[in-house]
Amino acid sequence: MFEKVLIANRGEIALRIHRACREMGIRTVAVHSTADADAMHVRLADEAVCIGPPPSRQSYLNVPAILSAATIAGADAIHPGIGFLSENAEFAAMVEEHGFAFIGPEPAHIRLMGDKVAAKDAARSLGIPVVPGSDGAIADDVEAMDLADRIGYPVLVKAAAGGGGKGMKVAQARGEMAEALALARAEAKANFGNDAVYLEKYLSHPRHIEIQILADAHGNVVHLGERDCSLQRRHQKLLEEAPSPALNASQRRQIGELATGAMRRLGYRSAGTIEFLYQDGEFYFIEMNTRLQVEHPVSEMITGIDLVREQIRVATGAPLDFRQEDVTFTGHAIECRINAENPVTFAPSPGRITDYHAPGGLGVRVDSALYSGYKVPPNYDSLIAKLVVHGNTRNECLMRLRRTLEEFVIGGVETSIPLHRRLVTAADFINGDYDIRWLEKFVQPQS
Amino acid sequence: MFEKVLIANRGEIALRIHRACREMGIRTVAVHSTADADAMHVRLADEAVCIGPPPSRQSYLNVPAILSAATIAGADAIHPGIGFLSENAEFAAMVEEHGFAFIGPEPAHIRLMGDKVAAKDAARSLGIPVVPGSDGAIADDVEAMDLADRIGYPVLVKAAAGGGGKGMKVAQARGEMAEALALARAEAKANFGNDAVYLEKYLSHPRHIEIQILADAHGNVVHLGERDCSLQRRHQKLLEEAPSPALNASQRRQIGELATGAMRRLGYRSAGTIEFLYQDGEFYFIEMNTRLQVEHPVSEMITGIDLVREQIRVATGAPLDFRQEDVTFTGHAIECRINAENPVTFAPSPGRITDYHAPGGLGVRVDSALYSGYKVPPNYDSLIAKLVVHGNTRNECLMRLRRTLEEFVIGGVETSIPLHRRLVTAADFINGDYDIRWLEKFVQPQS
Amino acid sequence: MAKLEVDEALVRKLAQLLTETGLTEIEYETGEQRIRVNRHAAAAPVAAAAATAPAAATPSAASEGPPAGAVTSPMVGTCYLSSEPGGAPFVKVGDRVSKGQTILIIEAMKVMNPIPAPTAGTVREIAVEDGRPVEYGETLLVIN
Amino acid sequence: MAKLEVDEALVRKLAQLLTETGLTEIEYETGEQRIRVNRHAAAAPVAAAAATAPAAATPSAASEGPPAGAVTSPMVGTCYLSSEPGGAPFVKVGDRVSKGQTILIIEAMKVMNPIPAPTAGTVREIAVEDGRPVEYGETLLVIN
Repeated sequence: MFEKVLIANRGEIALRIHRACREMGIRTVAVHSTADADAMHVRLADEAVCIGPPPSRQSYLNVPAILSAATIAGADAIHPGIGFLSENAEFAAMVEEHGFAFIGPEPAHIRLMGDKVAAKDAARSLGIPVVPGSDGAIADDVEAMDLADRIGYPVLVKAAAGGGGKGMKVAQARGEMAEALALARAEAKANFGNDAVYLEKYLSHPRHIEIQILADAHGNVVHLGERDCSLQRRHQKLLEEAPSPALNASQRRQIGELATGAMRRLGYRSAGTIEFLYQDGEFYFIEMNTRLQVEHPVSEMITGIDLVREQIRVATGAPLDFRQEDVTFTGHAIECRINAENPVTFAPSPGRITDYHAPGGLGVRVDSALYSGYKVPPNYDSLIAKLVVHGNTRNECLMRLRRTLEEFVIGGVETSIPLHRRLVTAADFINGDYDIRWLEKFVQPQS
Repeated sequence: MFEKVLIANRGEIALRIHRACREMGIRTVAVHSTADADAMHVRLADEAVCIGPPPSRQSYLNVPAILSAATIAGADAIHPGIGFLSENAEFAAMVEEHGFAFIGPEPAHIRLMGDKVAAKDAARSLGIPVVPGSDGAIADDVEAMDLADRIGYPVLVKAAAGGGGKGMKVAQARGEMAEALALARAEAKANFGNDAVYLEKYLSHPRHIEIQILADAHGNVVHLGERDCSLQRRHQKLLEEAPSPALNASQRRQIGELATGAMRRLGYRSAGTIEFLYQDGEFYFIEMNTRLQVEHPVSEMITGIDLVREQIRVATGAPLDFRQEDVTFTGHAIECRINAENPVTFAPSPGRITDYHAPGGLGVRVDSALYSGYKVPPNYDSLIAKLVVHGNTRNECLMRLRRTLEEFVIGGVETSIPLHRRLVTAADFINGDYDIRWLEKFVQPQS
Repeated sequence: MAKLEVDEALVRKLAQLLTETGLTEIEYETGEQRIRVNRHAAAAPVAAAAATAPAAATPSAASEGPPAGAVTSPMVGTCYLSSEPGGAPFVKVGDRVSKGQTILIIEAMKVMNPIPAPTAGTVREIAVEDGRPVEYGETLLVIN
Repeated sequence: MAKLEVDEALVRKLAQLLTETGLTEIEYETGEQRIRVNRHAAAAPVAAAAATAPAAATPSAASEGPPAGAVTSPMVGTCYLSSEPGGAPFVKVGDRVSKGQTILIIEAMKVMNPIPAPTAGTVREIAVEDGRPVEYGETLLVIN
């Protein structure tokens, strides 16, 4: 077991990792920018090293500073947390070259999944379903229509050089193909100087469903079920739940087995998440995150498995001490991401916390590095707290969530709590009837 | 289901009941003394009624005031909480006479178990083992020695009119009986003017183990396993855990079945706790508490069952919606009672809370009505917070407890947190090797 | 639960009062209704009108003393200003009362409890309405 | 974990310093050791010397500015006062230095980084020891 772990991150996730270490009897080293000298994980850690000024590039992304801190503190291992260097394959490789253990996957797997095209190819070759479409630019309308017939309507015609929604047209049926192709080509030419287009199956109302994977260095792979993260605004998740209101046990087992089989073939190690779009009973690979996720607590709440502890254990080379059949799913869990931002305009709201009171009681977990008097720095992500609630049923969980949102007090900055309070009374949410586009409409100002 | 419940209590347990109500969609009425106008449950309740001045007799024990408050608020039911009127059979009867539901057992069962002699007789007749001994005063030495042979040494000779340890002698073997009887009689005569003595089996190193019962009005009775509450100082529990380090699964099932069988025969309704002394594999009935207990959260943490919710449900007449075979025990839970008192002298320490920061993260539950700026009134019990920690194993639970005790901040008053920090590093406690006398020695000032 | 109705005008009025008086908080509770307006912290939590989360160190109105000359309720119950429905009130604003004279009745647990004037004086204000519930310590009327 | 040893005399000394200076908190950290004494809140939590729980609104020493004329470390690393073990130090207290002159070396990731004097002046204090780790922003020496 490691004696001392350096936590190369900040905020609630640094505190999360510190807690797991303490509970394993491992000493912790906090590294921090000058803006975070008073952060809770810095105060609680066994040792703290200031590694640079507030800008992330000079501190939390400063590889030489972090490795130097690990050297002078005599750490055995480095946990990269979430964001920052957590999906930087070069960092992971350097950590290992300098003789520290990297608490995460092999650098090669980080690199593979970091390249969106290579990742999609890898997924396909590992047997993970991807969104069907043309492998590259299509030659002509005939080829396009033949392909569209095979993958089924509606289809999306997309500029190969595109982005930002330009050069994208939906064809609902064969009769619309000629026009869609012509318009997409024209927009592509006008916007990108290149009229090459490709085809993809169009998903009109997909959910974002992801599978949590945990693997050791000995070929053992388990999944901890899925998380439904469809409630997103500008690709930022706001609330996640497990299990998904859209899946049944057999679908869960099916996609779980598919994911664990693929990871076993890949030889993956550590925690990881395979993200899918899900519609009409079918899963389509989006990407794989080769790290812990912000929403990992909902999986922990329904399985009782401490993901950070397991990451640390497998990084020491220890085998997982449970098998898939030992993983049981109990009840329902929901996480609210509480950001320091205006709940209507989403403008960031850094500043000093004048009051902080987290809800308590049965089935309630709060992961937050806030305390009364703490100053939320303007330099980093606006996530300041995660409220995670468990109940024996989804309804019990929702009622508990509503109760805890009433109790949560964060004064001094604006937060997304009022938005969450509004969200938990929305009929569609209560019914579990939402897709990845639902939240964008919900947060639109009423006219 | 009830529309509105009046909570006839204060502090963390009033908040606990409020939370259960909110999660069931039930409106709450807080009643409070003038000293508690700023209490958290008063602030969170749907309605609040001031029922009297600070002394409990004029407020929380003031039956007419509480019933008047229930009338003017239009409550359907009254939850008595813990302490105060919770084991007052006359109050329970009056609540029902005034047309409110009493969230607790039938008044007759409260009355029965409130009378220590009648309770012991009832236990015996229900098949619950009691401490063996003479049924009343013994006639002479020969009778005493014959009886002692039957129940086995060591035995305790006790003054029938006694109390406070006076007129109590232990005989380790037959040879010590004559002297023990003579001394006990002499002390009894000198102290109480009555030399009648009786015999009881002497337990040299018992543990306090109690069984949590839950019963509905339809004859369904389940148990939620045991709690080990041996860590007591002056009969005040300081830390409780479940399961007990001293029991195995078969002993748990055996005592659980015995307790549920007895309660089924009694026709008991609602939550209740049967307390035992346990030594050398044998259980001996002490008393039954016909109410919720302070330490109920440890049972909730290992079973996932919300005891207050179930109390409310069965009070509406609903049947339990699970059977004994549906109750599963997962992992280990420990509760620390955090009191506003000096951790060495145990002198009460009321006052204003200058800082309050509860620990968070996986497996951590805090039940507390404190907040920064709250003033702990000097009029009531010193219990201000319950830290409840769950882990998959006892060791994981202990490590987590240690971590959370490091994080817990309560400023402005003295608390028992330093004592708990010391306790969780004590080898005997870590090994689960303690009885009901262990803590008294542990808290004795080192000379 | 029933749909929540918010009295916008009342909120605006209290907001203006905050400005005029320089107060940071006003809390007002009558029967089942409670309103609290606060201009202290930017993000003061208000979950629902009736479920106000605890704000640090802001004593509620209940912990402040009653006005001088106030007669406060010695019990929880229902307040009656006359001895029978529709009858003449025991006292009116401006009346002279002598010490010990019954000024109103509080019904608690079906018992009618006459409340005597604690001192002689003139009734300046009657703070309660006939048939309305009163809490312990609530001001009933003001005599001086 | 190793047994925690508390330097009682140090605690007493800092406690006296608090009294003498009127400070409310002193935090002191060297290498793996940290001590913080605080006379702000009656029950300031100290779990272990190295695991001090967060107390409200008490900024740590790290957030205060360095003294005037201080040269602070531009990186994390190990500080060397001479170019080779046992060699003559680059500077001594009392030395005149010119702007740009190497005053010490910080080793980070096996690279020796010479640290130049930011201004000309006299070395008033050398705040670090040879071979000791330094954090970003830590005062190395004082020149004026």
